[in-house]
Amino acid sequence: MIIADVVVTDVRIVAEGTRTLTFVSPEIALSTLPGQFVNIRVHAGSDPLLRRPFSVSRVDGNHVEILFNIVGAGTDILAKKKPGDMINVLGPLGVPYGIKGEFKNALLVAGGLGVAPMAILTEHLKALGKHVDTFLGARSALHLIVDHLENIHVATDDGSKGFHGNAVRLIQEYLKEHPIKEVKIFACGPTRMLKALSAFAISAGLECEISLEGEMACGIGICQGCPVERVGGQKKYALVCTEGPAFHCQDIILQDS
Amino acid sequence: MIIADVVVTDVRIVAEGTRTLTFVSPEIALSTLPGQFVNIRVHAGSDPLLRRPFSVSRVDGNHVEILFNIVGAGTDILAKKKPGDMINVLGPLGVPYGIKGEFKNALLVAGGLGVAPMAILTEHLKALGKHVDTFLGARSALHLIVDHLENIHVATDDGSKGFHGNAVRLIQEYLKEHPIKEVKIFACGPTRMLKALSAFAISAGLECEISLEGEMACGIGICQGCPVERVGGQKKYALVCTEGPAFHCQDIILQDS
Amino acid sequence: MKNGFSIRGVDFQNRVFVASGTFGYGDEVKHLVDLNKLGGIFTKSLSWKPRDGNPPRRIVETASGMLNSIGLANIGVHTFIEKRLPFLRTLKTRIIANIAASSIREYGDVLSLLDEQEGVDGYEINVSCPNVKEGGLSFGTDCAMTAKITAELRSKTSRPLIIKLTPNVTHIAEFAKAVKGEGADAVSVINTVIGMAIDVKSRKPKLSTVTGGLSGPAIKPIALAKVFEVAQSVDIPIFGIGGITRMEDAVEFLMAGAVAVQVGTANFVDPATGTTIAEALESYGRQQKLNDIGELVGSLIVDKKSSVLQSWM
Amino acid sequence: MKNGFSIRGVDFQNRVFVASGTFGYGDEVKHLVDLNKLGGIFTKSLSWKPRDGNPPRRIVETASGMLNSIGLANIGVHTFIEKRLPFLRTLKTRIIANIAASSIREYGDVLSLLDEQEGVDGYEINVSCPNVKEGGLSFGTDCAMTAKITAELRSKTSRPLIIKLTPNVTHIAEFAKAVKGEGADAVSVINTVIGMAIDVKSRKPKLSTVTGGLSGPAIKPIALAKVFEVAQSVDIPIFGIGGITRMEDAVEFLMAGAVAVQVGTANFVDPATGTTIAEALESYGRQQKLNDIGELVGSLIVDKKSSVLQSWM
Ligand SMILES: Cc1cc2nc3c(=O)[nH]c(=O)nc-3n(C[C@H](O)[C@H](O)[C@H](O)COP(=O)(O)OP(=O)(O)OC[C@H]3O[C@@H](n4cnc5c(N)ncnc54)[C@H](O)[C@@H]3O)c2cc1C
Ligand SMILES: Cc1cc2nc3c(=O)[nH]c(=O)nc-3n(C[C@H](O)[C@H](O)[C@H](O)COP(=O)(O)OP(=O)(O)OC[C@H]3O[C@@H](n4cnc5c(N)ncnc54)[C@H](O)[C@@H]3O)c2cc1C
Ligand SMILES: Cc1cc2nc3c(=O)[nH]c(=O)nc-3n(C[C@H](O)[C@H](O)[C@H](O)COP(=O)(O)O)c2cc1C
Ligand SMILES: Cc1cc2nc3c(=O)[nH]c(=O)nc-3n(C[C@H](O)[C@H](O)[C@H](O)COP(=O)(O)O)c2cc1C
Ligand code: FES
Ligand code: FES
Repeated sequence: MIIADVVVTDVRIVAEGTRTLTFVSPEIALSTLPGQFVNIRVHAGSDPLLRRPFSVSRVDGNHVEILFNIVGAGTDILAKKKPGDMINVLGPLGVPYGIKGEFKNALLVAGGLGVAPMAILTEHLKALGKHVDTFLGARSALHLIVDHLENIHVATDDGSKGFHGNAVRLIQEYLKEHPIKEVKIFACGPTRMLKALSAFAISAGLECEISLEGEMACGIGICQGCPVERVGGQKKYALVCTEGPAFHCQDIILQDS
Repeated sequence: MIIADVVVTDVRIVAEGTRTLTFVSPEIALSTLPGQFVNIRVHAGSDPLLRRPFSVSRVDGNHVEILFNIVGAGTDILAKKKPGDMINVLGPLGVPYGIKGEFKNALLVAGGLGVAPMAILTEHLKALGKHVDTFLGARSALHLIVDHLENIHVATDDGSKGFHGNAVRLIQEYLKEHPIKEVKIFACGPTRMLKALSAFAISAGLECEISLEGEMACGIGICQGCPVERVGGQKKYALVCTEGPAFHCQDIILQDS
Repeated sequence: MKNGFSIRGVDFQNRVFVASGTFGYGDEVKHLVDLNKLGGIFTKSLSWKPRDGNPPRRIVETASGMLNSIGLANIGVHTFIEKRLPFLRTLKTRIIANIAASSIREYGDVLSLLDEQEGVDGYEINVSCPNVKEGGLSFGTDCAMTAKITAELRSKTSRPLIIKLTPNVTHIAEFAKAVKGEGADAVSVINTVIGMAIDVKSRKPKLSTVTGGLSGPAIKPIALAKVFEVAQSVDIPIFGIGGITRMEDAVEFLMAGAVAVQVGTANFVDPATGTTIAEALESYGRQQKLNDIGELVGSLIVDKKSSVLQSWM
Repeated sequence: MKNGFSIRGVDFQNRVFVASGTFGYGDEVKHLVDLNKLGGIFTKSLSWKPRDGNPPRRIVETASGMLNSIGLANIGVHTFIEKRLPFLRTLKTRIIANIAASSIREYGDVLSLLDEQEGVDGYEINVSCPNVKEGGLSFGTDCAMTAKITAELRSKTSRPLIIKLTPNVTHIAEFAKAVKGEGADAVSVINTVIGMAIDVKSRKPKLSTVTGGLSGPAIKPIALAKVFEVAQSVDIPIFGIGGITRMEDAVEFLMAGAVAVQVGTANFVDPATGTTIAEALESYGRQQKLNDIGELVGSLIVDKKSSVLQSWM
């Protein structure tokens, strides 16, 4: 984990409303594992005040890439960065997805920008010899991001491409038709999707890790600001930033939001 | 007086640390008189919160130019504007210099960025057939801004160009050697300079208008935030934004700052 | 859809007002703003005699806010009546005269004089003023004194009487309760928060009066909590004030329990903020399919569990 | 140049500390920050038993600030002693244990247990906690109660006892006076300011507890005014806290009368803020040719006239 000013090398639009931002950091590039995130200070000013967390979406040499939509002041400032601008980055942070298990078939499920960690995850899974299938849900064909992914199955809300519906329904349909074994699901996306997927995975007895989002003040465990309710155990809450963002779906209770 | 989003057409460095910013506004270009200012909202965010006041330095067709140094968050944001960016401008504001008097010889005295209103002032004075001499004080030769000015006499703090000293001393020396009549002085610059110049002008019996700076919240007379002490009269204070920024030097009492 | 509301029989055409001291006497900005689109204008505080106000420096920008120490510079109630009221009378919006004073008697005198004038639709009482009799301690931090001013003024007018509360107290709801008890028709929540800034170079306070009043977006969370506190414990109409710059801010205040809002500091950035919000609020109401913007007032959904959660900090 | 100072015989190597609840127990950031460069670490509030804290959502960003409603989630004093104190003991900086409790008795129990441990250099008492006996009303807004806690704890320890005051009261100086009277060695000024934010879409409060504590640059002017108020009327060492992000902010607090400062929210943006400020403050002192950074404390030059200026708002 480092904290450093880094140089932005590229900001580009990759799908309707979605951008990638690439920066140079040998340390972060070298040490990031799939599912980990970086906490970015978008400017030196005091409003917006806090850092913004983003999953590392891909690593290429010394270059680290994140994927984002403009949803507020912080991402708006990020979108305006130009090659050569500096940003301050803290990372890599958080507990990565568990990719070293016994399973053979990795099923990646991403809703919307939940696709962010899937490229780096795919790369690491393949390096371990896992077979990867990817189930992408997007609002429409224009919102799809498919770069560096494997065996892509698409669902769109408006039916403009692939399955007309969401990614959870898509993977359910898929597994009905392809009863594969030694499976592990890796998911990221809106809470509602993760809830539905968790319910399915638990009922189907499938191993499933989900990556959570949640407001964070620090990203490093010093503010206690990012609790998620745990199942059983002594402690009622886990911290998303240091005990997640990747959790086994049966270990936590997702709130309605 | 209008309030409008306008397009920036140019930002450039014109001297050590000093930039001009040019924007397009037919209304402001048409109606601005010398000594008036515009109040600029440098971004849409809430920090920095308030507008920033700048003298109009020149008008060229529909184009309006201001001159500034980076001294804080607001000017830092302005300096980063690119052609095509929008800013929100309120203006023109304030009471202009009185240029229509009987005098024949206009003596312009500017210290540092006090040179800002001198180009537009020169243009208007010349249109009225006045003879213009300009006394510029700057930190060094590198800090001098001389564009669109007439009959320039230079003083620098470090003696790197012209008279070694300040603009007030320079004009005093000049008037000793050139006892011209029907004179009016127009000045802008740091408070300390304006104080010294006012003392000189009053003792020498010369008509003299000075343009003041002072923190402003609104620039349009609704906050009462910008008082300057008046000499005599019923009201103790005048508002710099609506009763100035140009004042006859004998009408106000400058505070030490 | 219904936009307006009324207090003590006086109708207001919508729920977005401009706050005292942040809009002059209205005429300063008449070329920039369609004043008739406002719910009403709260005038700069008026005292019996004109007041010069405090020496410079009066204004300091702070993080997402500003400090002011204007010292209630104002033209005095007589000049107001003679020079400013005639213009204000021509407007199709409500005029609430804000009154400041250094004694209970002065409050009464200013109000009584205004009460003889047409075109003044009500009063807002600025109690964040030093009580000369008590060595300059603020009336507004003394609950009994605030109640006493209210009682005194209530006896002098049948027009709407709004008491503007200061946030610089431990339990603002007690003050609201007290002034309601004395017949106030509404409260304005909040005036500025005491603050201070230092110029490190000169080692001097930035404001000539050392401390001043903090306003702007920085205080919005504080103001909202104060409005909520009052709304939860006292049944009195509340004008919500503090850091409002956008329509969504206004909606937050309404949901927390304000019947209307006042826009303050944002006027310095754009004097049309109030009218912009008024229009946006109307569109929002239509889009939400409301019959009355008033349906938003106090509409905050508070989970029962939250009230038993311990508010450790 | 002298950097340090002492309270009740305990030396602190410099005047820049990290605030309770904003730095964990120190070890979370040991790879990012040279902890030995701090004047000291105020731990997260410790209660007798571990506390889960409040349900999400606990954090809301606001204009130049943030609201929190952590609910004092902490590992409890026993686990602290067992698991965290050993690491903290190895540091060359001072450790002040911050204590939170829901009864006077709990405060005493936690303090007494800590008082048996080596490596705890003093106590900061968080009185912004709900008093269970009084139906959850905060201890810290009740002056007599705050004094009582102080007296009780004073009798139990000879280590430095620092009372952390809440800004959510009318006259904070009265609280400082009261705790000084009961033997407190210092006060910390300020804890967070009560605030609130609403999610307009869902019509719900953003925080699970409805209201929370506002911190960050937005509150700096408020904190500075509170420090100044205490410094003007009570002769007691003050730890200045609130919105400090830069060396200049720290200097403002010292000039206003704080003997030292605590960096809070800024740690979330950069946990090295405290050490950066400590270093910058030392350079500043040298550049100003001070013999002792302490020369800055209370060095504000206040024009005599300002004190008679009326603070109308
Ligand atoms: C572990 C983690 C990984 C993430 N990865 C990505 C990613 O790869 N791509 C991406 O686009 N977004 C990601 N997010 C969400 C992203 O952090 C927010 O979209 C972003 O902070 C919004 O900032 P803003 O200023 O534009 O929006 P605003 O709404 O103005 O932000 C206001 C505040 O709310 C917080 N916030 C707003 N939305 C979210 C959210 N969805 N999750 C957490 N905090 C939020 C912000 O951090 C900020 O503190 C991730 C969040 C977490 C916690
Ligand atoms: C009538 C008038 C005309 C001006 N004309 C020019 C000009 O032509 N060129 C130019 O460079 N500057 C001019 N100034 C000063 C200019 O407004 C400030 O330099 C600018 O506001 C600084 O903003 P900042 O955010 O960069 O600095 P910061 O120091 O961060 O600003 C903080 C606050 O202080 C105020 N402030 C800071 N310095 C000054 C100052 N010198 N005068 C008034 N307010 C100040 C800002 O407006 C802001 O509210 C003028 C000021 C006035 C009142
Ligand atoms: C410069 C300035 C002057 C003010 N003058 C007055 C006043 O004369 N009377 C009054 O009751 N409130 C006055 N206020 C307080 C505002 O009406 C309002 O209550 C406060 O600023 C909070 O709202 P805001 O954050 O929207 O500004 C003034 C505020 C400012 C910033
Ligand atoms: C997330 C968070 C948690 C906090 N937890 C505690 C705490 O446990 N005990 C305490 O006394 N103060 C706590 N505080 C208050 C801070 O110590 C500090 O007094 C306050 O945040 C103001 O300083 P700042 O503006 O620099 O953050 C907490 C503040 C924040 C933001
Ligand atoms: S974000 Fe601060 S503890 Fe997780
Ligand atoms: S700046 Fe507001 S009155 Fe002059």
